[in-house]
This record gives sequence, structure tokens and C-alpha cells, in this order.
Amino acid sequence: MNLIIAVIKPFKLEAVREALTGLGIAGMTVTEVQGYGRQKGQTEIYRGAEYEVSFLPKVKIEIAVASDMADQVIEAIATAARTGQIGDGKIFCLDIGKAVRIRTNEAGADAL
Amino acid sequence: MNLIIAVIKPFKLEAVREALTGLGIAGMTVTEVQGYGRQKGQTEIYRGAEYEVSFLPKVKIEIAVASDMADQVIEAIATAARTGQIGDGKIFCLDIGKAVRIRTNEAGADAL
Amino acid sequence: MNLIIAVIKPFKLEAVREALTGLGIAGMTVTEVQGYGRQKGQTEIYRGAEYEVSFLPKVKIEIAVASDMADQVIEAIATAARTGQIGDGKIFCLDIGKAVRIRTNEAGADAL
Amino acid sequence: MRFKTKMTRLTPTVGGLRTVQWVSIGAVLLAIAVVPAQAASDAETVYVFNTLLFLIGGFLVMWMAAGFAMLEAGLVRTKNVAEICLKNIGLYSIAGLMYFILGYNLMYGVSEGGYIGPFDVFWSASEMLKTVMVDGEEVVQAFVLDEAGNEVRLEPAADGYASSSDWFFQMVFVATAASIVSGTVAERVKLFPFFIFVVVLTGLIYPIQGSWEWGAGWLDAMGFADFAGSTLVHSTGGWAALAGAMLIGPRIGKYDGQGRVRPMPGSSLPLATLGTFILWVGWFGFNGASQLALGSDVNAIAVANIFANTNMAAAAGCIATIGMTKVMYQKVDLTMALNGALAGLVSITAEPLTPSIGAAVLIGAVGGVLVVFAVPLFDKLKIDDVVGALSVHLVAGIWGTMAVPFTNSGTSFLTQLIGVVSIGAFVFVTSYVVWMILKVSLGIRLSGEEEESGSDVAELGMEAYPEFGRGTQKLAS
Amino acid sequence: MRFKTKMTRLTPTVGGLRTVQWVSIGAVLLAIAVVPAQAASDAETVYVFNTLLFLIGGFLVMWMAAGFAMLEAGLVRTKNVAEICLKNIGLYSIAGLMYFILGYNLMYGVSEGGYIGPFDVFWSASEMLKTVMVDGEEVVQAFVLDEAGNEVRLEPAADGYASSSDWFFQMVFVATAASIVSGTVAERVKLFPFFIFVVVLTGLIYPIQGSWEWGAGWLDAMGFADFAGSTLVHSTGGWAALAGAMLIGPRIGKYDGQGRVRPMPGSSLPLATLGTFILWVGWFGFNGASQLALGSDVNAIAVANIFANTNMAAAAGCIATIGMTKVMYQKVDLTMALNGALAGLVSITAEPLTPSIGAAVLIGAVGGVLVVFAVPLFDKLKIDDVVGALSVHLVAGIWGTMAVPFTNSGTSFLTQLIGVVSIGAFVFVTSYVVWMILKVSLGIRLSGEEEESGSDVAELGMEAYPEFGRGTQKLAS
Amino acid sequence: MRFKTKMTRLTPTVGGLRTVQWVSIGAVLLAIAVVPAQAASDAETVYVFNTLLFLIGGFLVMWMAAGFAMLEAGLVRTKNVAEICLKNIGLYSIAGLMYFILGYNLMYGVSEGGYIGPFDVFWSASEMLKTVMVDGEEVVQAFVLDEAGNEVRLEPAADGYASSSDWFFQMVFVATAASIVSGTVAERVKLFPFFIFVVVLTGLIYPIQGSWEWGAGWLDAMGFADFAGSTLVHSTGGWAALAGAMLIGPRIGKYDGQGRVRPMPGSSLPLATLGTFILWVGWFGFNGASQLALGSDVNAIAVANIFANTNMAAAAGCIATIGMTKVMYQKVDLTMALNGALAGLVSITAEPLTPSIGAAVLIGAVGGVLVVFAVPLFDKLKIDDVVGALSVHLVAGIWGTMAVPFTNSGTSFLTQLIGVVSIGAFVFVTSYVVWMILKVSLGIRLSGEEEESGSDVAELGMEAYPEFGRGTQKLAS
Ligand SMILES: Nc1ncnc2c1ncn2[C@@H]1O[C@H](COP(=O)(O)OP(=O)(O)O)[C@@H](O)[C@H]1O
Ligand SMILES: Nc1ncnc2c1ncn2[C@@H]1O[C@H](COP(=O)(O)OP(=O)(O)O)[C@@H](O)[C@H]1O
Ligand SMILES: Nc1ncnc2c1ncn2[C@@H]1O[C@H](COP(=O)(O)OP(=O)(O)O)[C@@H](O)[C@H]1O
Repeated sequence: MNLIIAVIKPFKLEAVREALTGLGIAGMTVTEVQGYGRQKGQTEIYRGAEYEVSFLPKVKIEIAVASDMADQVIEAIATAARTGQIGDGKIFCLDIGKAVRIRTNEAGADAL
Repeated sequence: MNLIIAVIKPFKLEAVREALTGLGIAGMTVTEVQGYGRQKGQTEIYRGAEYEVSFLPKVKIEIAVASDMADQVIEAIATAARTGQIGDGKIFCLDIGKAVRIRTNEAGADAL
Repeated sequence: MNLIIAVIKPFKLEAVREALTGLGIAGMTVTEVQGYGRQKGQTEIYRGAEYEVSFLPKVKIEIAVASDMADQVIEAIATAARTGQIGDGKIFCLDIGKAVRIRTNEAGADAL
Repeated sequence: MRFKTKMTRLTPTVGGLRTVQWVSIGAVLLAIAVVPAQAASDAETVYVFNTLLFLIGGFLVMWMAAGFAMLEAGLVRTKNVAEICLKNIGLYSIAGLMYFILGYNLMYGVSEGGYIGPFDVFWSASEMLKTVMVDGEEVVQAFVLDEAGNEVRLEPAADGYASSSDWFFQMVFVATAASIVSGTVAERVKLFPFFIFVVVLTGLIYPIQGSWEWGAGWLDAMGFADFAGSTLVHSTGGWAALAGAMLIGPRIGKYDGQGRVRPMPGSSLPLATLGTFILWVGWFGFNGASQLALGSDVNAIAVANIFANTNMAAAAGCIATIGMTKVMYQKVDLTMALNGALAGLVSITAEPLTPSIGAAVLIGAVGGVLVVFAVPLFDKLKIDDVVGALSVHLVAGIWGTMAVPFTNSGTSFLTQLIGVVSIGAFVFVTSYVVWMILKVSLGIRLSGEEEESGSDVAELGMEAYPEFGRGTQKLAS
Repeated sequence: MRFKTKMTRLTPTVGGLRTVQWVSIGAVLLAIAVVPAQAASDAETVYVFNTLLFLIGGFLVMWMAAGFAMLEAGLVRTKNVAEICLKNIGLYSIAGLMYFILGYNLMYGVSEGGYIGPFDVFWSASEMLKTVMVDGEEVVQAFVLDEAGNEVRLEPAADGYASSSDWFFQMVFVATAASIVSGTVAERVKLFPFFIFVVVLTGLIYPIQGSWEWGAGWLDAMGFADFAGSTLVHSTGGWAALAGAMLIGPRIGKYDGQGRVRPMPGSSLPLATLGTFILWVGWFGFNGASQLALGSDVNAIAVANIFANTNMAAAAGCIATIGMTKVMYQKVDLTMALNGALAGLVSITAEPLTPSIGAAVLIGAVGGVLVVFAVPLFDKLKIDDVVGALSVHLVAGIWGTMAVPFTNSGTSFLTQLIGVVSIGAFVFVTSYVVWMILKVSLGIRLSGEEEESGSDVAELGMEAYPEFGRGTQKLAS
Repeated sequence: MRFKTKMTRLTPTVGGLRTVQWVSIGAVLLAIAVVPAQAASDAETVYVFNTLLFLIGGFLVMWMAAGFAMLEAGLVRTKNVAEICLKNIGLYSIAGLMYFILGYNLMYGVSEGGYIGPFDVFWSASEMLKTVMVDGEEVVQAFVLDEAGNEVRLEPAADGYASSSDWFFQMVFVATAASIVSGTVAERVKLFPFFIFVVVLTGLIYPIQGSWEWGAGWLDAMGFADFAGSTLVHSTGGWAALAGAMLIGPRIGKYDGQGRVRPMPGSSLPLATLGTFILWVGWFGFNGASQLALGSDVNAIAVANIFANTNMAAAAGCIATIGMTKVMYQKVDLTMALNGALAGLVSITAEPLTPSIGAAVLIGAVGGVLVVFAVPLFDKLKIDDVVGALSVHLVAGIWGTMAVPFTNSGTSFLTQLIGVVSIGAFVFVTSYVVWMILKVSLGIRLSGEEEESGSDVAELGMEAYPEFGRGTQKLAS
């Protein structure tokens, strides 16, 4: 199993969710995060003092998938989240040693 | 060492924390997240237009534990967080390569 | 590649960001979290009833780095985030199987 | 009651201050009557002043509805904020409609010394504005019906104020009583059963007990004094809330197995602070316009004294609470300080005219101190009062009413006690019965699941702050 | 119009209630004239009362600017909250300046029965305060210019009120109309083009149409009745907003490919609730002081009746909407309830004096019901109205104006229709032209990217709630 | 000062506008005296009007306390919001208590032309209400003590207004001065030392300097003019705040090693906007009721002119700031626009009566422009003023006071300067001493750790928005 972590632009969340549902992915967990990267934050002004806002709002999606689905999922996320503009985000894929569904105690791929 | 990631119902946080303290787990990190899964979100209405709220509030707990504790911890979380109702959440277990306690620079299991 | 997860005191975020920029780290993702650990939360009072606030505000930083950079990065974070007081936080290092830059579809170390 | 002058003379009760002799002035009619031989135009001026006092007081008290809404929105948890907003604007609306349909006639139609007024539906103004020809010109004049049922031209001297201004002013008071209830039973009560309770409270319970005193019923005849409603409005709301809280039970998780209190901090303390300030400013109308007359030096002085006393009782209540919580907990509890200011206001409401400023300060300070002890006490009794309305309105309301004889020698502790007890018993029992009927019929409490997901989603299908974090939309931007 | 008494007699229209005969009183001058033989001092008292009514009404209506700001801040998304705050305080300021520079003279300088007033710049008060010697003592007296241009001592009897008080009161009305526009085109309109539109609206469009009725122009001559501005203020704002909304288009993502509506819930429902309460309390000034006179029994009664009717129409609008949404959606929509209360207020604004309370309840309730249907209707037409201002101010404004003849028999449906249509056409067309010119010149809409990141960052370079989560600073400490 | 008529005649100073001749009217007593031969009842009417003006003005200024609370709550960071709310409600309460205990007597008991008043404790109303027998009926009448100490019946003509109404009105002004201080030293000052400073400020410093002008002391004798308190209230608050800010130092991290400013954006701009609107509406009471009399055509005109001027100065300040920030930063700074409106209000406060509207616009606009430059200037001086109170109240207060001679020819720049400097010096030095004593005794600043975790947790043990994210409870459900 893999844990796929994707950091995307917030307004792409819905498109990504739809793409994943299309692949039969039934679940995911979403976190509001702040991203720092090549995309420069805006300059804000507060009471006559300018300052750089270096962090930009992003959304992080975590999806546990069976390993054979991983590439497909990464592909689908990348396609749905892409605007081609700087700041589109990243996808990371990690290994999961064990997964459990709390409700039923099912483990492994059945838990997803 | 393992990183145990659990997504649970928010109101179960306190029960899980107590269960873990019972096991001698001294630390954890909690994030407010939105979950999408089998549990359907509610239909909300806003000014005459209905819409599906597909994401539900969940809490994500991350706990780094020595590998020999992992199963015990997973078990404890699952038990404490279970309501038997749909949407109880998931537990994932990942490998940690290295851990450091910032204050002391202790590494490995001592860092936890 | 590694995913470095650091939980630090919120007001150390800027120092850590600067330290990492100094190492040439171009990106990171930051999440506001609540931490539970040795550092005791404060006692709060609400309408005559005292209660323990066991969770304290922390910031979680996630940085994907090429494996050869990992130790350097961990070192830099630990140094920048250290106050020597209890509650300084932890750093965990995980393996990343695959990384993708959404904008360009670059994979691996190029994606970072 | 509000329509006759209390003919009592006070002896100063607070030593050390430069004291003055006060006399409680409750009414306009006599005050007008005694002004020596005024020309018609002067009576008209007084008439306009009195009307204006009601209108200014009325919009200030109406504004208190916003204060209750903000106070309660700030003190409930996020998941119940939208519903408490709806409850507050809804109950204010219902209170007005019920007072129009039934309440006012029931309250002010009671016979002197009586127990219950007539069930006449639909209040209407007593004046008619008509166009008549005067010296060949069309002129608008006001007419009223005389006792024989004939239309006669309104003589302002004989009347006092525009009837609608009085109605408006009395109406906004009813809503205050209902607002108190919503704060106590918040976060778990079902919306429509709550609204039904408000219908009964504002259409029947409030007007009936109100008629006993302000309607010149039996309590007034007995000499009971409650200038602006420590008992008639605030305790009444409190008793109705208490009955509800007892029947509905505490919120899930509020008291744990070992009887410990688990605090459930409110969503927004600045909103709660704003609500308190709104209530404070509205209270100048609440107490000040309860003088019911403005158009003479005596009444102007009285209203001015009431303003000063009202303010200082609140200030003293606030400071007393700040000091008490600092001493007791080493920290100052903002929510208690807010409740303390309100308790000061409730305390002075039974008699804001006769106390010297120094006495007002003492009365308000005691009110503030009482709150600090009452809040944990109700928790000990496992009566879960979300916003502290019982401590503020019921406890301080009783205190304020019982404190009247300290500064108003025309009153007695016994009569005050009779008033407090009889109104308390009536309101508590009737409210209990109504809540009970609602409980066994429609049910008054949300299901556990609904309560846990929050009344906003359960009852309104919406959230008070629907955006996640800093504004990521659940649906694409 | 506001300066002459309507000499019409009404027949009661709402059966079942104890009805009274009402006559609409629009004015002070005649009312003063008819009081039999008053001494100078009495006229001065009346003068002071009238001035005071304008000042109290004026600050209450000014306060409505805060209400619009909070309502709109609560109903836009977080990323646009700071900018809507700026827009609201800015437009209120601009409205005052433009009304001073051009508007008031244009509106009240029109010739009787005329179509357009003079373009005289800079209004100024008509009274001069001067120090003169009387019996060897310096005394301040008020002077005015007589028709020959000579300074003569002010005779309060002949004047009615301080000219600045009237100016102040009329000025705050202009801002209301402009506030309505900002709510509809929120979240996507560019800041400075919007401000330019406000300049034209408040300096030209509003005063010209206003002169037709309140300036005693042709609509007034025809017998059109709009007591406090259902059409002149609220629909006018609505038409200007409609033109803007049509030209600017809906927000990105509001309507999807299949024409479905994607709700974009506002950032804070307690703020929206607060805004509604502020508007409600301000409305007592809006309608009450539109009586324009206070200093007699007849006027005091009229103002009091207006207060009562205004409140009850709002209450009925609110309850009607609560009931309707519960029936239609099984859940109660708080934002609709707020809009319903406001619709009740707008509905009664065209005629808050002649209805009995029962009639006011019905008029307000219909207004509330209309909102429940109008909101989805505008969505069906893909007119994206962020805060529901079209449903509340335009739709209920038309309803209220058309409902006048039900209770004021001196008016006719036809004349009311002529007024509604002519003002609607004028305001819509001129607004459309102005918006169009702005669109092709400066552009009126933020770029897609700016809209997506939010107008706060795009226009102000700041955020309404700049802290992430519970207060971690983006910059250290 | 406020008790005698300024007998000065003004020459119009703003060309291009239709100017009128104005005379500053500061007082009621003389104004009443000069009305030719009035009947007793008329004097009573005037008495009621004057009292009513104080009461309306008083509750409006009281409401400003809520405005300061919301403005400051919006401009501090989340972790300090609850404490700033507590400070604001606490200081308002303290101000009232101290003014009752000491302040009023100290301020208005000063001998004519004097420097310091008597330290008489406990103010009390001068009228006594008593029941007497008139023609066999009990009647309430008002009595006062004559010079020989005998009780005589109150003659309204000889008095002017109910003493409590004046007391109430003066009292709410004191709180304003104290509110200013809390905004500047926010986020780092310790709670109880701050409260102790407020005690001294409101009980001693404010009343002593106030006595010099409004108490008819030496500055008044010299001809200094400050109608409603640009210097006496606003600059006084500003100087006290400046002394505090200098001694307490900037917040941790506000200025970095290289002297750069690190912005610390406030928690909620809509709350700050609300606060500004509240202050704006309250200011009508602040300036309008400072006319101190209403019951004549002259006074009614004066109050009306003040309302109009007050509004337009604020509008101009706001628009000027919007324009300036757009030009200087390409973006419009909402917090500056809010400060700009307030600066316009402060600027016009020294003389809201004599300017024409055009002049008021200019005075307010200059105030707004000053703020845009003053805010970064204080930052350059490393004086950390969290909410901009120094720029708004001190800088614009000085400007407003110095601008009086432009429109009020009875004043001179030199005298104005003497007033500004002497009050400034007195307040700054005494405040500095008090802050210093507090610093070396109790300490005035939170520890670094407390400041970093926030004053809410440090001082109150609670959080303003205690829920994490969208409302997950820290404790179960
Ligand atoms: N090394 C990294 N580790 C973790 N997250 C990263 C890293 N680099 C970038 N990110 C995340 O990805 C987002 C987008 O990255 P950025 O460099 O701005 O543009 P792009 O996606 O076009 O490369 C950042 O805002 C940040 O949240
Ligand atoms: N594949 C997944 N990857 C990551 N998180 C998931 C996944 N599936 C579910 N979740 C998380 O678990 C929560 C509960 O899942 P759900 O399918 O609703 O019910 P259950 O836990 O009973 O299976 C979801 O709200 C989501 O946060
Ligand atoms: N086992 C753990 N797993 C995950 N996060 C942890 C763990 N232990 C501690 N943390 C995180 O690190 C933070 C600091 O830990 P704490 O024990 O308080 O102090 P220290 O860092 O000095 O050891 C905690 O608030 C929590 O967020």
C-alpha cells in the first residue's frame, strides 16, 4: 500500500476529488496548509509597512491506495490539478506498512 | 520506529489520547482535517440552493512510536475511536528512518 | 528521497524557513497543528471551572529532500528551532518512493 | 406599577455620601395633573416629550435583542452559532407578534387589583388621525373615543402619550424575557419546540404575571415595587429558563461521571463582549424610559438620575467581578466580567431611581459578586446554563428586587418577597408544564447525533463559518 | 412628497382587526399652521422637536451604513471581507460628499412638478447665527435671508427645523441606496470603478429621481406616494445594482455548465445577523423621522404608529421566511430569515403610517414570502446577487410601493405603478449606461486570477483575518 | 469652556462656498437668559430639552466604548483579543467610578481662572425630589439648596438641566481618553498596572487638565477654545499613551535588527470596521451634545450644524486616506481608511460649530492625510502603537485644535498653541511619572514568554476563539 500526499492549489480540490472518484477511490483526507516554494507570495501592506507573505494557501490531500493503483492515482491527480502555472504543487508517494479500518478492524487493502 | 497516522472522529480525540497515555505514549501531534469516504456528508442549503457537503470534519493524529509498540498502539487507537458507525476512520502505519528531539538532539527511540 | 516532518514551536517558523533557504531548500509545506507531549499545557479557567488544555499550538513542516541532503536539513532545522526549553518538538525522516511536480510532471529529485 | 405615582418618601440609606431625599416617580399622569394651570400648548409639549421618551427607550431596548444575539453567539460553540442567531431574531419577531395578538391586552386590560386580564385579540392604537375642515382649510386632528363611545378630539393633557409609543416600549420588553431563555437552553434545544415555548411565554405567561404589577393588578395593590423589571422581566425569563434547563438536561459531556464540570468555551469572546456593550447601552432605554414621562423638570431629573445609576451599577458589577475572579482564580475571567456588568444592570433595574449613585454602586457590586458564586453553583446542581443567564437574570433579578427597600422606604421586604415568590412560582410552574407538554409531545431535545454534529447542521443545514480554515472553499472557488 | 400634507382619508382595509381611521400626515408646515394661535415660544418648541427628530433619525440611518457593512461582510467569502468593509465605509463617505457638492440642491431645488433641479454646487445651511446687542448684552440670534435678500431674524414658526438637520437626514438616505449596490456586485467588482459609479449614483441619479417625488416634482404632483423610500431609495439601489450585476456577470464558478447553482456560503453568519439587527434598529429612524415633524400630538402619534408598524412588518417578514423555508426545504435558512426581516422593512417603507398593525403584519409577511421565491429566481436568471439585495430591496420595494393603496385611499394603483416604472426605467437605464461606460473604459471586473485569490489581496494587499488558524503569525512572534 | 457663551463673531474663511456668519455658542445658561420674558413652563421645556440632549449624547458616547473595544479587538492579534476586550470594559467601568469618586468635583469645582479644583470625594446630584402636599394632593417637586443652604423649590429657568444628565455626559468623555491609551500599549502591557494607570488618569490627570478649560480655569480665561475635546480628550489620551509606549517599548519582533518594521496584522478587519462605525455614530453625541443646550432655535441650529460638520469631516478624512494610500502604495489600506475617518472626527472636534461644511471637509481631509504620514513616522521612531491611536488622537487632535482660528475668529493661534502645549506637557509628564512608578514597582510589561503565548492565556487563562479550526473541541464534544 502507498500513502500518496499531494499538495495542490485550493481551487483544484474539487477537480481532483472528481478525478479520483472516477478511478474508484473512495476516500481521502484533506488538510489546509501553507506552501512555500518557487511561486512567490504576494507583497502585502499593513499600515504603511510592506511585507512579503512567503506562504501561500494550499491544500494537502492524503490518499492511501493499494500499490498497484499508485501510479494511476498520481497521474490522475497531476492531470486534474495542473494549471501549468507556477505553484501547482507536488505529489509524494510513501509506503504504508499497515492499514486498519477503525470501524471493522479490517486490515490491509480491505481497510481502504 | 513507526509513524502511526490515524484519522478519527473529532469527538473521539480525548478518548484516544487517554488510551494512549494509558500505554505510556507521551506525545502526539494532532491536525484538524476534512475527510471524504463512505460516510456521506450532509446536504446543506444556502439561500434556496441545496448542495452536498462531501467533506466531513475529522481529526488526524500522528504518533511516532518504537516499532515494537506499533501494534499495541494501533489496537488501542482502534478500540478507543470505534463507534461502529460508518466514518470511524483509518489508521496507517509508516516507517520512520530517523527521529530527533530538537531540544536535546537525542535521536532514535530516545527522541520520542 | 526523504520526507522530513518537523514539529516546532510556531514562533520558530521564520527562523527555520531562513535556515532552510540558506541550504538552498526551495520549498516546504506548513501545517498548523496541536501538540501533546512532555510540555504541559496551561490550565485555563472558563466560568469558574478550571481545565487543563493538554494540546499546545505547534507548526508542522514537511520538506521533501534528496536523500543526501536529509541529515543536513535535519541538523539545520534542529539548530534553528531549538530554544532548549521543553516543547521544542521533533523531527522525523521518512522515505519517499516517488515525487512528482504537478506543473511539469518532472519526477524524482527534479520535482523538488 | 407604572401608572400611579408612588407617594412614598425615602430616607437616605447610604452613609458617607452627600445624600439627597428621593421620591420614586412612577408616572406621568399625575405629574402632569399637578403642574399648575398649564396652557393647552404646554400639555401638548409634555405629550410629545413622553412619546419621544418611549420611542427612544423603545429603540434602545429593541437594540438589546441584537445584544442577546451577539452575547449568545459568542458563548455557544461554533457548531451552534447560526442557530442561536436564528433563534434570537425569530424570538424577537414572535414576541412582537404575540404581544400584538394577545399579550398587551392581557397585561394592561386587567382590572385594578386583579389576577388576569381579558383575552381580547389584536391590540390597536386608541387615537384616530382624521382630516377635518377648520376655517376652510383641511387640517389633521387626533380623535379618541370617550366613555360613551363617541369620537372626541384628543386633549393631549388628558392622555399623556401616543398609545403606540407605549405599546412599542412594552413590546420590546417581552422579547427581553424570551431572549434570556434561549441562552440557557442553547446548543441542545430543538428549534420549533423552542419557538412554541416562546409563543406561550410571550403571549400568556409574561403578560399575566406582568399584569399583576404593571397592569395595576394585585401585586401593585399590595405595594410591590419593580421599577423596570428585575422580577417582571429578568427573573421571569430566568424562571422560564430554569424550568427548561431542568427538563432538557445538560449538554452531552458537560458533566462527567465523577460530577466534574467540563468547560465548553464559547466560540468568540469579542462577539460576547460586543453583545454586553449593546445590552449596556440598551439598558439606558430599559430603565430610563421606564420613568414613563419626560416632560417636566421632575421627570427629566428622574430620568437623568436613572441613567447615572444604571451606568454605575453596571460599572460596579463589572469591577466587582474582575476583582473577585482575580482573587479566586488568580486570573480574570472575561466572561464573568461581562456577566458581572449585566448582573449590575439587572440588580439596579428594580429600583434605578431612588438610590444615590453610591447606593447604586453597592447594589450593582453585590450583583456582580453573586454571579461569581452562582455560576459554579448551578454547575454543581448540574443545571447546564450555557451563557450564565440564570446567574445574571434570575439571581441578580431577585437580589435587585429584594434590595429595593434599602433605598425606597415606601416598600417593604415582605411585600418584595411576596412578589418575588409569587411571580417565581407562577412562571416556574407554568413554564415547567409547557416544557413538559412539549417534551412528551414533540420532544424538546436534539438527538445525540444532532447535538454532536451541531444544531446548525441539524436544524438549518448550514454553518456559521462555512469556510474551512482561511477560506478554501468546499466547492471550487 | 415630504412637504405637504396628504389630505386624504382612508377607509380601513384589513377586516377583523379593530380598525381606526388614518390619515397620512406628511408634513410639518401645515400641521404647525393649524394649531390654534400659538405663542412664539411654542413655535420654537415645535422647531426644536422637528430638528431633534431629524437628528435622531439621522444618526439611526447613518448607523445603517454599519449594518450594510456587517451584513455584506458576513455574506461574502473570507477573501473578500476586507474589501467589502472598505467599500462600505468609502461609499458612505462619498455619498455624503456628493450630496453636499451636488445632490441636495439637485433634489430639493427642482421646481414644483418639474423633472430636474438646478446644478448648483455646494449646499449650505440657510440660517446664520450672529451675535447682536440686546439691552446692552451680547446675544446670539439666528437670521435668514428674506426673498429680497435681506437678513431678517429667523421666525421659528415660519420655518420648521434647522436646515442642517434636514440636510443631514436626507444625506444619510443617499448612502443607503449606494450600499445596496455594493452587496449585489460584491466579490468581483473593481474598487475604483465601483466608487466612480457611486459618485454618479449619489450625485446625479439618486437626486434626480428623488426630486420627482420628495422634491415636489412631477410624480408628486401626480399623487404618487412613497413615504420613506421603498421606491426612491430601495428600488433605486436595486435597479442600479441590477444593471451592474447584468453587465459584470456572475462570480467564477457560481453557475456550472448545466446551469446549476453552486452556493458560495458567506464567511460569517453572526456578522450577517448583527448587520440585520443594525439595519432593523436604524429603520426606526428611516421611517419614523420621515414623518418630518414631531412637535404636535398628531405628529407624535404618527411617529409612534410608524415605529410600531415598522417593527411588526419586519417581524412578520422574518417569521414568514422562517416558515416558508422550513416548509420548502425542511430546514430553516438563517440567511433567508435575515433577508425576510429586511424585506418586511422595505415593504412597509412606502407607507408605514396608514396601515393598522394587522395590515403592517400582512404587508411585511408578503415581503418575506417574496424573498424566498425571488432569490432562486435571480439565480435561475444567472444574475448573481451575492447578498440578496435585489430580492430584498428591489422586489420588496416594488411590492411595498404597490401596496400603498390598500391602506392609503388617497393613492391609486395606477399612479403607484407609474412611479415604480418611471423611476425604475430611469435608474436602470442611466445606471446601465454608467456601468457600460466604466466597463469599456476602466473595466469593472477583477481579472480571473484576482477574483480567485480574492479582492482583499488584489485591491487592498491585506487579508481580513490575516492569521493562519489559531494565530500562528506568518512572521515570527 | 462649556458654560459661557463665546461672544465672538467669525469671518468666513473658506472662499468659494456660500458662506454664512457663524457664532460659536457654548452654553445654555446665557442662551436661556436672553430669550425675552418666557413663562415658567417654557423654561421647563428648555430644561427638559437640555437634559434630553445630554442623555442622548451620553448614551451615544457611552456606545463609543464598544467602538474602541471592537476597533482594538480587530487590530490586535488573536492571542490578545480577549484581554483587550476585558481592558476596554474594565476601563470604562473604572473611569465612571473614578469620575464619581473624585474626577467630576475636581474638574468642575475649580475656581474661575484656577489651576486645580477641590479634592471633594463623591459627586452627587444637586436636586432633591420630594413629595409635598399641594391643594390636598401629594405632588412630587424638585428642590435645590440656595446659597444659604436652605431648600428652595427648583426654578428650571435658573438651572438649565438635570445635574445628573450633565454628570453622565461628562463621565462618558473620561472613558474615551482612557480607551485611547489601551490601544497603543496593547499586546504587552500587564493588566492590573494598566488599570492602576487608568485610575490615576481618570481620577486625577484628566480632570485637572479638563478643569483648566471646561471647568473655567486659566486656559478658558485666556481664551483657549476646544469645543468637544480634540485636546482635552483626544490629545490627552494620546499623550498618556505616548508616555506609556515610550516606557514599555515595542512588541517583541516589531522592529528587527536593521530597524525594519515587521507588520503584525490585526486579527479581524471586520471587527475593526465595526468599531470605527460605532465610534462614528457615537461622535454625533460627542460633538453634538457638547453644544450643551438644545431648547431654542439657535441651539437647535447649532446642534444640527455640528452633526453635519462632524459627519463630513469624517467622510473627508476617510476619502483622503483612501486616495493617499492608493497613490502611495498602489493599494488601499483599509486600516488606514478607518483611522482616516477617525482622524477626521478628531480634527473637527475642537470646533465643529463654526466651520461651513466645506471648511469641515478640509479640516477632516487634512486630518486623514496626517494619519497616513504619522503612522510610519511613529514606527520610524520605534514607538509601537498597535492601533494607531497616537496618529489618530494625538496628531489629529493637535491639528484640530490649531485649526480652530481658521473658522472661529474669536480665537488665536497663539492661545491655541499655549493650550496644546500646556495640556500636552502636563499630561505627558504626569503620565510618564505614573507609568515610571508602575514600571519600577509592579512592572508594566508581560514577560517575553507571556507576550509570546499571548496576554489572553497569561492574564485571563482563556482564549478569544478557543476552538481549534472549525470547532473541534479540545475536550470531547
Ligand atoms: N521540497 C518540498 N517539500 C514539501 N513541499 C514542497 C516542496 N516544494 C514545494 N512544496 C509545496 O509545493 C507547493 C508548490 O511549489 P512551487 O515551488 O511554488 O511551485 P511548483 O509546484 O510549480 O514547483 C509549495 O507551495 C509547497 O506547498
Ligand atoms: N483511502 C483513504 N486515504 C486516506 N484517508 C481515507 C481514505 N479512506 C478514508 N479515509 C479517511 O477516513 C475517513 C472515514 O472513512 P469512511 O470511508 O467515511 O468510513 P469508514 O472509516 O467507516 O470506512 C474519511 O473521512 C477520510 O478522512
Ligand atoms: N511521539 C510523538 N509523536 C508525534 N509527535 C510528537 C511525539 N512526541 C512529541 N510530539 C510532538 O512534539 C511536540 C513537543 O514534544 P514535547 O514532549 O512537549 O517536548 P520536547 O520536544 O521537548 O520533547 C509535541 O507538542 C508534539 O506535537
